[in-house]
Amino acid sequence: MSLRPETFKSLIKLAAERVIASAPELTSLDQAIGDGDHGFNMKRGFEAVLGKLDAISEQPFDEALKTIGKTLVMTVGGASGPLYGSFFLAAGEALSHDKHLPEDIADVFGSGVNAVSARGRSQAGEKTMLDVLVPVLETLKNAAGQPDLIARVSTTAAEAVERTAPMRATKGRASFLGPRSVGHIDPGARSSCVLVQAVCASLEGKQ
Amino acid sequence: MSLRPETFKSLIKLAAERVIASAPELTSLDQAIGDGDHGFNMKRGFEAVLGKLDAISEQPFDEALKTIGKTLVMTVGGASGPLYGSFFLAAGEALSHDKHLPEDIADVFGSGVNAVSARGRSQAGEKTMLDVLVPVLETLKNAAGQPDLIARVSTTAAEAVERTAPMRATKGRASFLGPRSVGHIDPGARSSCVLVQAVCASLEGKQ
Amino acid sequence: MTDAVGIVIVSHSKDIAKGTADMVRQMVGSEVKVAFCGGNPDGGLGTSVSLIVDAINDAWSAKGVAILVDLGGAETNSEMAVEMLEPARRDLVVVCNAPIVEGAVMAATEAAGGSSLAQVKAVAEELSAD
Amino acid sequence: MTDAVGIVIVSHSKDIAKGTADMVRQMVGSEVKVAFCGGNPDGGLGTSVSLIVDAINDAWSAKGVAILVDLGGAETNSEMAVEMLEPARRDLVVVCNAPIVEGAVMAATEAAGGSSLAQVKAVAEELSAD
Ligand SMILES: Nc1ncnc2c1ncn2[C@@H]1O[C@H](COP(=O)(O)OP(=O)(O)O)[C@@H](O)[C@H]1O
Ligand SMILES: Nc1ncnc2c1ncn2[C@@H]1O[C@H](COP(=O)(O)OP(=O)(O)O)[C@@H](O)[C@H]1O
Ligand SMILES: [Mg+2]
Ligand SMILES: [Mg+2]
Ligand SMILES: [Mg+2]
Ligand SMILES: [Mg+2]
Repeated sequence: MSLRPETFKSLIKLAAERVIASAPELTSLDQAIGDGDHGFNMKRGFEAVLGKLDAISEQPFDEALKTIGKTLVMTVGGASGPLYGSFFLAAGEALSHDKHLPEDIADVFGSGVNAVSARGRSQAGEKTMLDVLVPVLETLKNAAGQPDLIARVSTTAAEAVERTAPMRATKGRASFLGPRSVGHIDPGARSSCVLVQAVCASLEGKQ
Repeated sequence: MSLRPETFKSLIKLAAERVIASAPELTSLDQAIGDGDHGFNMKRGFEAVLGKLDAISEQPFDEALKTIGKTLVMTVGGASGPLYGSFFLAAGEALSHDKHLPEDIADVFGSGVNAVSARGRSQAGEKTMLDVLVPVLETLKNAAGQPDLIARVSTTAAEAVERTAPMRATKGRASFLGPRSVGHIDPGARSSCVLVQAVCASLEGKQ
Repeated sequence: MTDAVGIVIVSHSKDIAKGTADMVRQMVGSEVKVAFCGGNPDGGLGTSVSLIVDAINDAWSAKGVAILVDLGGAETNSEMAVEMLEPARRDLVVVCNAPIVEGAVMAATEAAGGSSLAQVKAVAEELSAD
Repeated sequence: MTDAVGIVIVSHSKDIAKGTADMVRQMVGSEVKVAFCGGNPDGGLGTSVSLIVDAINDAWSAKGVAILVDLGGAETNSEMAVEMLEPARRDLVVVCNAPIVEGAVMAATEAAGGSSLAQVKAVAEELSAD
């Protein structure tokens, strides 16, 4: 089994559309503990990705992921831009080095997560997108090869978002709020969940 | 002997005119170790004083000095504004409290110097206007009652300006330059000298 | 709104002052009163005591006002402006020893949480080396 | 001019970036190359990697370039921009951990004295608490 170009294209398309559709929610989450632009930022970035979708889907997967990464870096305009950008750039780079989809998904995703952590000088537990990305990576490793892998990844992402609410932010703008960041879901965690679940939905064919 | 209102008026007028005339020099000194606005700042302040000269010269001396101080505070626009402003406000305040000109000149001038030092959290030796004001105060005390007091004050001021050149600035913008502030005369020291010498010239009748 | 310490931004540059106020407002919305001024009385780079006095009065809150300044002259002129306020207001205004942009964002975020003037000042000043 | 480290100012706000550049230029004249950018790709508050790349290239000096940033995203985007430079330039660019306005003035004044990139960065960072 190998990932087909059409599957890849519709997967990117769905992910972008879902992020764009969730912009109002992301913005309102960022209004509570940040500067209220995460929705606009992600929308700008993924609209740019959609604009290049045809070109992207003609590239080999590794190049396609790097193009997405570079596009996000160049268009998002918030801290999340270089973070998500680095994720896709590193994931593409992993594919350029003997990794293949779908079988090496955990390794490829792991490269992306490491890149976010390095770029953000952050780790899970700091109330950021990593609090979704890291648990998702764990599930990708632990449930590899299981028939319900996709469903478990989706559930993991949803649960991980909720677990950011009681956390106190120590990275990003929300960290300015100190203890008052507690009680709110992190906007970047939510956007990561939207992306991950869109990929799951696309792969399961329930678009 | 007591200071006559006409003498006071022509003294203020000459001081203001001389500062305004020295604006290009003050600006070029401030270009070397600051932001190059000291001439503009002092000119703006003393033009405002000149604009109120008639009103000022109808006030009692204490009120007149306070009006000058307040005018400088409101119009200079640089660090020197509140510093010179505080000098005149405090000198006026001293006159409101049983001090008289010319006999208490050292006390009145001393009140002004203390106010500069308090406002600027600074003292002599830091390459500022205080490096002229403090030596002038010393001469006012030491040579009080001497026939050549005025000449000695004038010489003190001129020499004190030159002594700021080898100093390293630790207050004001020039302090950003660290060791590179050495070798340049402090602009505020120069403007203090211009003011002091204008008063001396006016009192000696050599306008 | 009246429950939050007010924030005043005093820069040598009106652009910096305005941009900082924009960033602060993006972070705290209208929960905190923010006023700004910049430029000398001629509109060039510098500060103006009378504009600072006006800004303090604009951002006035019963909980007090925290002023953020950039370089030396802005601080000296702000301290002078505080002394020119009506006596009852003077003790409720502090000039923070903090970087202007970063300090203003920190101070405003803290103020939005309902903190006291002393807390707002302390949080802004955590950013400062001296 | 080519003997001085270049200065790049990256703020979320174009106004802050411009005002900071004005203040820097008033202090150091044209002895030091200064470039600035601010705003996200739509012109709102934020930063733009491609504008940062352009600013670095505009302020380019053989002695290197010091970047001053305001809050988190500006730093992350600046670091990203450095990595997007042609390889020979990357090691000659540093992002200073310093307050944007005060740090830029300090850095530029130090650069005007002919100091090295490391010295310029160190002087700017003296202002920072962490
Ligand atoms: N250092 C970091 N490491 C990981 N994620 C971060 C970091 N800083 C911010 N984030 C994520 O980015 C999100 C905010 O993105 P966004 O609002 O687009 O940028 P900005 O904070 O610049 O306005 C946060 O909710 C958080 O998940
Ligand atoms: N803290 C201080 N104490 C005493 N004098 C000072 C202080 N700071 C600055 N000055 C004086 O002010 C002068 C600079 O004034 P000016 O150029 O008008 O203001 P700015 O530095 O705000 O541009 C300096 O040359 C110095 O003499
Ligand atoms: Mg945001
Ligand atoms: Mg933002
Ligand atoms: Mg000056
Ligand atoms: Mg000035």
